[in-house]
Amino acid sequence: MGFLRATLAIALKDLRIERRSREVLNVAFSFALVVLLLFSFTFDPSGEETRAMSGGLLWLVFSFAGTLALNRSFARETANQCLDALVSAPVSGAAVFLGKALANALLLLALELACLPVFGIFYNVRWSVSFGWLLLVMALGTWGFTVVGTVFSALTVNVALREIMLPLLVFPITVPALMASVQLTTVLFTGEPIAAEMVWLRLLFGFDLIFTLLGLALVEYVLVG
Amino acid sequence: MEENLKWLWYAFSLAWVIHLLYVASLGRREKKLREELEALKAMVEERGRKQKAAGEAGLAL
Amino acid sequence: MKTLTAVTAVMMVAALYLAFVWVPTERSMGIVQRIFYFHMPSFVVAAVAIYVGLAASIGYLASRDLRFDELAASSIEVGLVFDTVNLATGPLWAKPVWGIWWTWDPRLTSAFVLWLMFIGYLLLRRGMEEPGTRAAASAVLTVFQAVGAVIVYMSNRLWRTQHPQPVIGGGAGSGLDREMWVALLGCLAALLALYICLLQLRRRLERLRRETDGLRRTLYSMS
Amino acid sequence: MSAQPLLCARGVWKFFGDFAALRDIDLEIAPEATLALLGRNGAGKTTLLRMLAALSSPSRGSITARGEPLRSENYRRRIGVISHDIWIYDELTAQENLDFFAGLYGIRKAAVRISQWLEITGLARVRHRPAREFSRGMRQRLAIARAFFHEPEILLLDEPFTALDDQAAGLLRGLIARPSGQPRRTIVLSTHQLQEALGLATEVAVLDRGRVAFRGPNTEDLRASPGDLYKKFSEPTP
Repeated sequence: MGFLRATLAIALKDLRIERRSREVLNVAFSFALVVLLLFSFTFDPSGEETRAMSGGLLWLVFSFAGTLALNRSFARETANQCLDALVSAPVSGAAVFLGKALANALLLLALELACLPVFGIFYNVRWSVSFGWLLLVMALGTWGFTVVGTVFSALTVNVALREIMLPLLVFPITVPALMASVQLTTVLFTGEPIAAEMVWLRLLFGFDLIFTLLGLALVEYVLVG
Repeated sequence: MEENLKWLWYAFSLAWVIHLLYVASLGRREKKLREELEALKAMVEERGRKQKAAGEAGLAL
Repeated sequence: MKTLTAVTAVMMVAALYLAFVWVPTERSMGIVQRIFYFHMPSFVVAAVAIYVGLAASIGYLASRDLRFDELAASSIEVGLVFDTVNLATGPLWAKPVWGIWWTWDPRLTSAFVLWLMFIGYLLLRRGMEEPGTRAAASAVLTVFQAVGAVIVYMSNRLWRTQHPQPVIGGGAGSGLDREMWVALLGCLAALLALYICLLQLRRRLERLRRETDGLRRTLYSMS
Repeated sequence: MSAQPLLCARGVWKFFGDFAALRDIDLEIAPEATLALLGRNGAGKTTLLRMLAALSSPSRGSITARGEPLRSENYRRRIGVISHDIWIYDELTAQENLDFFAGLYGIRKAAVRISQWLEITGLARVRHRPAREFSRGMRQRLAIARAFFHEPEILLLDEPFTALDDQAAGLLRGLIARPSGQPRRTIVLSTHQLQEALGLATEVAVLDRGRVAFRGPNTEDLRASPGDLYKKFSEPTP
């Protein structure tokens, strides 16, 4: 019980700080808009092939903007060495990790939901057709990305050039999660039946499960010197 | 046939070049570290001698 | 170390003989197919290097003994060299046979992702100063990456079965003659010996680095 | 020592790579003792205190609190720490900071206690202002409230007075001394100021290059001629 309470306390704390400072959402959303603009130059946005690429585009935007959020996650704790306060407090490192991952995932989901309508307008994509499925895919994809990103955010917290290092480490390993999300999202946008793509949903689910468990098991080694 | 031999030659020499470059970089890094190590050893020794001298002077006072 | 180097040298010469003289030329692809005899074993050695790195990383987390960290870091750096050879020679084989340098087939993509992971690992180590935290961080990273590499390969296969691509090296491992197997295994053995050689050299470097780091800290503590 | 030791370090080493920051530390700390850790910069005081604060673990040897490992949540619930950094979130208000930590420490009826401590530290008036707006002294007092409000049995203070302004330092001194009648806390504090240590501590330990160079009670003799002690850590031992 104490574990869940601590997890929740840490997640709420992170979200409250974000609500105060808006240091992630404002920047990440603006950044997402810039990326959306840049994509319009790389191909004809009105063409039929847009649909076929839409999933890929969207997830590139999400993951680029996402690394901005992940970078801040543990960096936020270094200001007055608050990370020491968390490690020294009677909560397990796993709770710290899970709380932070939860806050990051919610933040990213909010960002993604804000991006969707803009994306729909700019690229003429009907994203609301099977919104329930889309939400599920977004939640699973975002969690996979976040859970790896949060562990790596803890790994790189004291590294020089952290901002560059984090995406370099996160992107290769999250290739499967991004691939699955892209595939599923494209299918949903083009209106094809999702039943044929269940294997990707299973892969996404497995990815999330494996790395959540690995994170919970290993984060203590990262946090305690 | 002649054409193909060229590619084999490229690939083979590239493999060797990569390995040789790596060994060279190992050698270079090791040399640098050894130099640094010698310098540090000398400095630690000198610092130790100074402190010892200072300690003895302090006792004499 | 000396005998190890000598044995490796002899094995390398034997492997060269096997791959370039002894084994008959493959009929459909011609002489260029001989690239295969050091292209493929390079990848196998890189894979071995990762799993040695993984085992050493787990060893470090269990024991907090920096000698494991030494082994992990060395093995992964040497693995990067072999993976680089594998990645560099691939296109030089693909070009004359299939007319293209590169294709995003699952094996190539995975090898490339793996290469990026190696690079990430080494850059992370470079960015960290304190040996203990560096060892812990890179050990955890290795576990994540080793698991990740397997999933990357699986998902790539899934992706490419849905998006047909020109097949590269599809029959490479399947239809080998007995002589080809002998040459392949001979080359693999030689490259494994080379791996062990390089690993020893790299570990010596890491030990030296540790000694230097320790001495520097001693010096700072004296001032 | 008559009482069963509260904290017990046995053969503790801490390595940073090949460099030993702590060498074979044996240390027992009795309940209700105030131990001053003395030593020059780099002697290992902070390293030892960080270990006692469960922030790092020994490379060799063990530290236990009544037989329990220091990473146990039970032990961590009983310690209060003041380090070089204040461990406060600048974006949160004074109240929110303490609320957050109360959540982590699983304190019931936290509101009353938090109000008490905001009063004690003189921050009640600004409890709903973010810590970012506070002066240095106010931030330090908030750090004191954060370290004390869960009523820790063990206090770990790393150079507590060096960074504090007069008001905060006075407050902390009062809290350490504690009026008679109340149960005393166990305190480990590091300092490089001898007089200050002798004024507060019941026990003194001198660290020199990671070793315990001197360990003993803070007696009249020691206070009468602190020069001997001073020599132990201000001058290099060959």
